[in-house]
Amino acid sequence: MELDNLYQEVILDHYKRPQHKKLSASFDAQVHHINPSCGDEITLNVTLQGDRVENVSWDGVGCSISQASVSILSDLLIGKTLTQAQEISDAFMALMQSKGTEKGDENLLEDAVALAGVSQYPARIKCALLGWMAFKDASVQALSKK
Amino acid sequence: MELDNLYQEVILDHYKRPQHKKLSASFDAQVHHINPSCGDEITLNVTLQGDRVENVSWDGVGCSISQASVSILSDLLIGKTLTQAQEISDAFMALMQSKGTEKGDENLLEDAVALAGVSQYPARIKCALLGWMAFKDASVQALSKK
Amino acid sequence: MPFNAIEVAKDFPILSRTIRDGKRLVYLDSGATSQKPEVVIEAESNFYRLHNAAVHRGAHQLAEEATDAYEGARAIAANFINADVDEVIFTKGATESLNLVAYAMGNAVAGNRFHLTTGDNIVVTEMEHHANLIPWQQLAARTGATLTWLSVTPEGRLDLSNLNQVISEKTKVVALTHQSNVLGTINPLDEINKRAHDVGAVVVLDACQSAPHMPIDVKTLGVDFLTFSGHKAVGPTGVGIFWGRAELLAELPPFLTGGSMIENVTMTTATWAQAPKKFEAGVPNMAQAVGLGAALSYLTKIGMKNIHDHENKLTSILLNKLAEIKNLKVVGPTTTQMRGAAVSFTLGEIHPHDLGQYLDNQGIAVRTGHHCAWPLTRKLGVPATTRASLYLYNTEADIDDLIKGIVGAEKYFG
Amino acid sequence: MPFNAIEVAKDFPILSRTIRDGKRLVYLDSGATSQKPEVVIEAESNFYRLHNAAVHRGAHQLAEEATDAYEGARAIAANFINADVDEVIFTKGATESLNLVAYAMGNAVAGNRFHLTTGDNIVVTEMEHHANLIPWQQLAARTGATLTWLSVTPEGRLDLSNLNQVISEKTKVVALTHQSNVLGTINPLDEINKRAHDVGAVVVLDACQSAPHMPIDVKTLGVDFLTFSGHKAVGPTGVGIFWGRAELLAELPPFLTGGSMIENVTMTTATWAQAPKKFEAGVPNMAQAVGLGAALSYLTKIGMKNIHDHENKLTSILLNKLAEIKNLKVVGPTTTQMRGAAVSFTLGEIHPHDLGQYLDNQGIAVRTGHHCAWPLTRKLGVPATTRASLYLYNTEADIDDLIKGIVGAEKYFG
Ligand SMILES: Cc1ncc(COP(=O)(O)O)c(C=O)c1O
Ligand SMILES: Cc1ncc(COP(=O)(O)O)c(C=O)c1O
Repeated sequence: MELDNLYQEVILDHYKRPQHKKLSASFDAQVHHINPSCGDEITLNVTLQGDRVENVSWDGVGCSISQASVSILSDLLIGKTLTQAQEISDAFMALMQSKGTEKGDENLLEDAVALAGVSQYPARIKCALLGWMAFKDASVQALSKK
Repeated sequence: MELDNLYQEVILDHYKRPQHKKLSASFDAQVHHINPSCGDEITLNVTLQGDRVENVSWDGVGCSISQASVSILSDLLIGKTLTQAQEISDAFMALMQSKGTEKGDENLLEDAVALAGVSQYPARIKCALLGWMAFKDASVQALSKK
Repeated sequence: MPFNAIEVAKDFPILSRTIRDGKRLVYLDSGATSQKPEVVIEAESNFYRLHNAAVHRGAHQLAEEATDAYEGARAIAANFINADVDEVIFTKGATESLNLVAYAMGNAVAGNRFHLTTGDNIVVTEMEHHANLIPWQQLAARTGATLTWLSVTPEGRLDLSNLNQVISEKTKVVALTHQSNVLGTINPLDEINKRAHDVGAVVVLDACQSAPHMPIDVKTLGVDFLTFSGHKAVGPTGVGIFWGRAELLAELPPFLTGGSMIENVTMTTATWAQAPKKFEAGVPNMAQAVGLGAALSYLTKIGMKNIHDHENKLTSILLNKLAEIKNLKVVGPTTTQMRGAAVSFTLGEIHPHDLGQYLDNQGIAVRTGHHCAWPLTRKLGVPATTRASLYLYNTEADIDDLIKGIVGAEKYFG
Repeated sequence: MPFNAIEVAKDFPILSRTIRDGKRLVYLDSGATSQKPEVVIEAESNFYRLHNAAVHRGAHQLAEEATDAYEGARAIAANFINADVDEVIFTKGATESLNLVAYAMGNAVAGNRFHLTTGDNIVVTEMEHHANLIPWQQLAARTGATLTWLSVTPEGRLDLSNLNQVISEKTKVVALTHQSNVLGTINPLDEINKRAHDVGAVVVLDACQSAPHMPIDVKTLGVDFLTFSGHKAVGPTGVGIFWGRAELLAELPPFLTGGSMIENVTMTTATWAQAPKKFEAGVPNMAQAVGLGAALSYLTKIGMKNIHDHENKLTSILLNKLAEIKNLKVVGPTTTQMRGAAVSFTLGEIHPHDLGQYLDNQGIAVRTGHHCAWPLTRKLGVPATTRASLYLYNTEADIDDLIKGIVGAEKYFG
């Protein structure tokens, strides 16, 4: 297996220049998630506008995969409806579990398809999912507050 | 290994006609010992006269080895001084631990040498020692009461 | 492929060794521990030779492979009892599993459904193995709960006539064996489960003597927790299965604490991962879990129903032949109706230890004593018995040899 | 026979396999789990192939042989740490051992020297593995005792300046690691033992990272209880050693209850066998104990001093080479003075997980993360580190490959 499969250019770019990595002052829900096996941590804010994701911002420490993944997620989900966000999340989850057999739908997942290689490294899947789990948790909480 | 080595005629005789197997009405000490691995139990009474073993009597359930061993012990130790009893017990203990390399001193151990074969069956050594451990315990208790 | 015990026996290397100067090994002590087929021995060895690394912890290839092998074994075990994979926990054996659930209940604080206190009640039966009795005695002592039990009839069956008194509104847990390791009795679970659940108690099943010998489906069995040891199921020593309903495992506090079972840790506090990890502290018995996976795959391939039918047939033959020996008394059911292949008996005045020794001298391995169920054997008035227990690799020839041996012993000690 | 790591490595079959499409395996994760020599793998297999039976329970030849093998392994283990044979208990690993002593203390009733209650105190250190921290947190919570700790200096040493305050007249138990699995630091025991014993406390030593790597003599070490895991000492998974002073084991209540650890049992009460049996409930992890015996014999034959010297030499080389990498920071002592062969470090902004992945791609297995010592890594401000840990089969070539890998990773992620 080629390491470049895992560490695609897009990922290293997002890692070095993470998007939306600054917690917004206001939010509908804030969550803190941990990856107990490696100690990575993330705080993530979500603001909704009706059924639309108005803003996602975050802060945290973690490896390139976890940082890039949440950076990509923020770019991708801001502006989407919750239904679209759900669809994208499900597709991403499925991609992660594909053990390298899928490439991901670029129309739907955009930059996130760059993470397809992670599915071949079982120990890293949790890294890639950390932000997505946090978003899921936060959006449910934000919604329940409305 | 020949089974007859273990089950010598003398042992089967003592097993079928156990000596002193009837608890005396009076005693200086009475003990109850158990072999937890097989469930064998023995109650043993000791009466001392000065430093002499005046009487040993017992009751219990157990295999031929444990029953014969305590029967032989009773025959052997009644009338002996505590010092002699100790010497005999030590010799018997050593015989049991000899892994079949010793035959035992017949002058000292008399019928108990018939148990020499037990030392080749590690799981049975505890059977042969049950009565001897009980005697040791009881004689110490009896002595401490004097 | 029709079941053929003679062919099956060839899978087990130890069965071709000899005993006491050249005698054929007749192994009738599978109730204590079973023998292992070559595939199991090799699964464990291969793990060490090829994939050994700490599971769940490393980001390197060996760790990935080790994790795959370990989690693969969990999936096999789940499939074996028809459980969900996250409901299956690897322990070191049934004794640990039963202590796990008893200690974990002891750790439950007020408000938790497993919390026990004075006024609560624990129910066991008189035919329990020490492993499913003493942990509950200890839990009762620690919490102030009472310990009561279902008794055993002279025929070796559970006496259910006072079921509704023994299991009362106060009962929080009912712990019982699926099959007695002494009597062979298989206990009827439906009535007990119903009563237990009616009063809000959970049922803990000791499946040590059943899971290796018959098909088990936790989705239909009706109990809440279940355990068995790998070493009695043609698996390695040092590994067992503990199963619990997902919603109960979520509420049950952990037992052993340490690495890998945590979510977050500070100097003064810790929170827990979800099951199964919550109950698997430390670097696990990885090679043994993998070996157990191979064992359960092996049994599944042969077919648990085939194994059960084979044992039933042999048990029936054995019971019939034993009935012909005048001084011999079987302790436990004398037909194969709701009974397994552990057959205990007494032989006149001949002490089991002596009988066992004689049989051993013929190459026949049986177990003698109280079989770690001392209260039961005392109750039945037989402080020690001789037990022959059968498994998939036993044959009619083994039974013939046993009968010959018993008759020989009668002469020898007669 | 002079020590030769290249020759030693040939005893370990896994070390000749390749990683990630043909790369040589450079195994630097022995701190997590060690690899196994062929003699250990075969000792376990041979037990199953030739002698498998339930120990201490049967009167048949297999049971005798199994018991001999199992008790023989206990004698080897006793010899390995210079203990009396009845002081050595087989557990499933260090995590179980540490839970054993913590739970057993929790079982002690008033009057027993191990009884803990409100007002009593438990002392740990800030560098403990979760396995030697959470069980004590839990014991404190159960008994009302307080939990205090010795802190760690920025250099990665225990801060003993307030030893006499932390260990006070109220302290009943001091639990600490012999060698940190993160920092490599070896802790000075004499001063701690003395203070603990002066106030009447017992000292529990986590020797997971020391016993496999240096000579251990419990007669001179001065601690009261000690444990290590077999799998880190070239032994099988699923087995560990728990040692305690005879007079303390006699007073310590049992932990797991069940078969084989009893003296007498009724439906409501049980009394205990003497140590070691008191602490070994159930059919033991027999094959693993036998495998561990083979492992400790193997290590003894090579010589623990030789192993320690070899690791020291390699560690020194490694520390020197790491010091030359600009962005690299070793977390823990930077000389081999009172330190072992576990070396953790950070590499600039490159996350350990990424570094580990890069190294893995070169065939180099290291560990990354908090190493189950989260409070320590948080305290040191490095939530995750990369750890290379060495053992008897590692060579200078392994270190060269590691250094090359680190430099390569810097370029890759730079
Ligand atoms: C210092 C230390 N203590 C305790 C443990 C726990 O050992 P195990 O997981 O084998 O039970 C480990 C290893 O994981 C360790 O390194
Ligand atoms: C019915 C029953 N329960 C529990 C046990 C305990 O199993 P283990 O000793 O493997 O922990 C056994 C076997 O010894 C058993 O037969």
